[in-house]
Amino acid sequence: MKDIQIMDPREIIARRVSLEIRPKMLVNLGIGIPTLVSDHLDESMGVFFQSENGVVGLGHRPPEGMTDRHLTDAGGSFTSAVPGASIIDSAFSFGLIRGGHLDLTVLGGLQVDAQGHLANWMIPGVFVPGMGGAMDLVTGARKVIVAMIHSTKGKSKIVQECNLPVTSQRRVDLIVTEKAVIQPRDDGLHLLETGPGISVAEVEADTEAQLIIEGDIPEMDLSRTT
Amino acid sequence: MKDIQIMDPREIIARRVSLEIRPKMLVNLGIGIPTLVSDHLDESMGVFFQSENGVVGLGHRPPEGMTDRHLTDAGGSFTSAVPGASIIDSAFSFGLIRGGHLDLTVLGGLQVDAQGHLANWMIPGVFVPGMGGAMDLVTGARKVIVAMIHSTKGKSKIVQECNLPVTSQRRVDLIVTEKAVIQPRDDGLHLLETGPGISVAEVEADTEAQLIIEGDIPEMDLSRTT
Amino acid sequence: MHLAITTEEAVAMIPDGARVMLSGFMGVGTPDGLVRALAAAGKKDLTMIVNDAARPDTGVGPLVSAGCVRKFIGSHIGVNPVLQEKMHAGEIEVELVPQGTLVERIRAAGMGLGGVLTPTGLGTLVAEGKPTVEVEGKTYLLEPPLRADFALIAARSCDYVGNLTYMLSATNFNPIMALAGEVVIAEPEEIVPVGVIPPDAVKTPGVLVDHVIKRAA
Amino acid sequence: MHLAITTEEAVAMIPDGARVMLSGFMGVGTPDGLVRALAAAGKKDLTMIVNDAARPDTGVGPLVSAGCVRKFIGSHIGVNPVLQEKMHAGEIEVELVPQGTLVERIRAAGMGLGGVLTPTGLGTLVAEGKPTVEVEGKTYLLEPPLRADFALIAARSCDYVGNLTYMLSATNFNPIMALAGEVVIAEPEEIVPVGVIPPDAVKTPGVLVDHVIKRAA
Repeated sequence: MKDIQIMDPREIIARRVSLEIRPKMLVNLGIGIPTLVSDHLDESMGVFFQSENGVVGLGHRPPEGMTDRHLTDAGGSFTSAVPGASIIDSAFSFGLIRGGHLDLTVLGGLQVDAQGHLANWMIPGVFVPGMGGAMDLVTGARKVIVAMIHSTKGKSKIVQECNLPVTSQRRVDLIVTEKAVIQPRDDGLHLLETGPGISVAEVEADTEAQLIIEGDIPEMDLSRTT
Repeated sequence: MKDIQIMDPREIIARRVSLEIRPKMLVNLGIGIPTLVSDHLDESMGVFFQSENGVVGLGHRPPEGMTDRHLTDAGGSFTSAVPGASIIDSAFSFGLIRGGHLDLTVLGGLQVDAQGHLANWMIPGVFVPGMGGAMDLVTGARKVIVAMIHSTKGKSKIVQECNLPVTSQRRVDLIVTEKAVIQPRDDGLHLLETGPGISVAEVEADTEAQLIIEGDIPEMDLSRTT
Repeated sequence: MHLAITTEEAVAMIPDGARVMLSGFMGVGTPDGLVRALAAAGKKDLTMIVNDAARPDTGVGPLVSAGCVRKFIGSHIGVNPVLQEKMHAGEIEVELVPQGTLVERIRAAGMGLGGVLTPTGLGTLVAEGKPTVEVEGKTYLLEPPLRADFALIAARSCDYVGNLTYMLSATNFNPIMALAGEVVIAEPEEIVPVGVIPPDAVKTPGVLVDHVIKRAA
Repeated sequence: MHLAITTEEAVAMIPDGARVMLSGFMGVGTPDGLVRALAAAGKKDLTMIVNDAARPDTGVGPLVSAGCVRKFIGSHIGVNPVLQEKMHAGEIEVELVPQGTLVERIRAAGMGLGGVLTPTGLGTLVAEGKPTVEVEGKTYLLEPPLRADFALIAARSCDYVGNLTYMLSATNFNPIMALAGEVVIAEPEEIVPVGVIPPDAVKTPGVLVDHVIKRAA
């Protein structure tokens, strides 16, 4: 586990997301910030990481000279396998995802809206990477956490309604940014926590979507361990 | 391969069916007479036998003392694996069958009718073994041969219309009995060959369904090898 | 990591009336220890989802003979006269499903698919009362997913993560049923240390397995 | 038994305009020798069915860069700027399919199923113009099977029966695509004598494989 002195927004997000992970969970981490989450977990928790390309039990990137081109993660980077790892084909891998066997997925986002809909696979006319496994992950995982920087170019990514194509009609379970922890519910987006040193007013000012604020809102407790 | 001196009706049928098998085919043999077919094939043909329970490359039953309870055929009997055999699970096994990868299936029958429909899985109120893999085999195999004794208790099993529940709406490709080789086509049942020492008139007399007889009908040539 | 449990502890989890998938093909690849213990415990009203009824003393047979089964869902019952008798006497309800449809319905449940579109069974008794779907000009039978409260799995080797391997034709329904039980209980022939089964040899990842039966000492 | 053929003989079988499945995930588990030879042969108007566009020099990349591809069917094209450019220029048609739907559509084709009933894509652009089917009160998207004239497979080991094994994450789409090509061509890292691969280690039975590429001497 990393030291708790965290200032980088990406590390704040990764650390806060890591507190959502319970022992023995099967977890899929998306590319970018989500990848950082595993650094904050104790290996004794027995969490298994799955990647879309069929590794159940991803380990850390091996040292230079100990990589093998047959063992890669969903980004195509060299990885390793933990003791007890297994390999499955792509149909099986997405069966795990779609069939409710994946306890948690952590994904990046372009937008999340007041209904909890995530958009993270294309900006029409500008950037069309494709959905890869994201649509299956958001539709099928037992729990979906969006881990993203709160704003991009000064514009809130938490919006009243997505104007980008959504990834799924399923409502995500939690949004974690460096400024806030937000939970989409039937009646809208509930602010659960603020980021380190951030006030509720600042979160509201920096968020396009209407937030529901009930009672005292605590600051993220990043000193906690799971 | 067995000697060509064949008198037993079951051996006549098995030998005649074996002539339909081409090198390298993937073949599924049903229980009973179909099982005898493999005895008439030369191993150099490279034919692979598949069983519903997931063996691709069934061999002969091993000698006493060399059996293993983890290697059985679709009847639950001990078997062996030829060099190059492989094991697949039940979903994969029926994927091979339904997906058109199985070149030939040879099955027993209770009735076949003028439309080429096979009934082989139940006699309502009398005998209900269940369809097992038969419905998938008849529906999915590239070629379906029914191998059966011509009549049972003096009653023809080749009928104008099945009064037993059919196994599939798919027309079978060939019917082989000890008395005849019959091919179902759009216009009905064509008599292609007669059994050893059987006349066309005898076949007609012993067959309930109308047979189409064009030109001279040869006798089965069981001295042939494939 | 899983702490291995005893057969008795596993049997205690399974209530009367449970829906249970049992692997095996003519009794080969069936977790016989669990079957015997369930029969001895006198469970009642079980719905058994299993390829075939095997023989009275193999596969699901002992449960049928002991009167534990209310409903049988499978593809073949031809060599179990006890089941045939109980079926005719109205003691056991039998639902016959083509074998390829049975295994694919189980897979659909485990893999989050809405059902199976198959040509098998069209134009037969099996199709009666079932919806059909046309795709690209061809007609298919729509068969729904098949789930269970418990899946009882026979494995060759197992580690304490729950990773399973199978051996030869004892594989059959095991890897598919391991996808579709709400609770998956594996009865292995041996338990080996974690890291001993190569990742490419694992047929069922341990994340699918809830409990592992330890062998009698 | 299969007589192994050369990469050049395999490439000669594949005509311009063919529909080709190519395995691999970000270029890992892709038969690179076949890709390079197809690009060098200047094939035209190929429809490539492949998980992702990889990078310009990996996976399907060399075929895209060499102008061999008319249509790309896959789930991800984000790190291949050459494909993005050709797509925007109208040179390559791109059909994006969610990864889980893509692999299951290929499996359906290979396993004789009429299509895939999946919740994935409902309520998104992917669902536009597609039929939905309701099963037990839930709605699913109906996605048709996906076939190809050729499936190009990268294997770890192969024997002369055509049995294939794969290694670690180079497995990915290989075993599924091997089901769904009209002609299946495997490029193994090594060819071993028949009988050397244990039956339980085979991931693709040789009966599915039409041709095996021999290694350069």
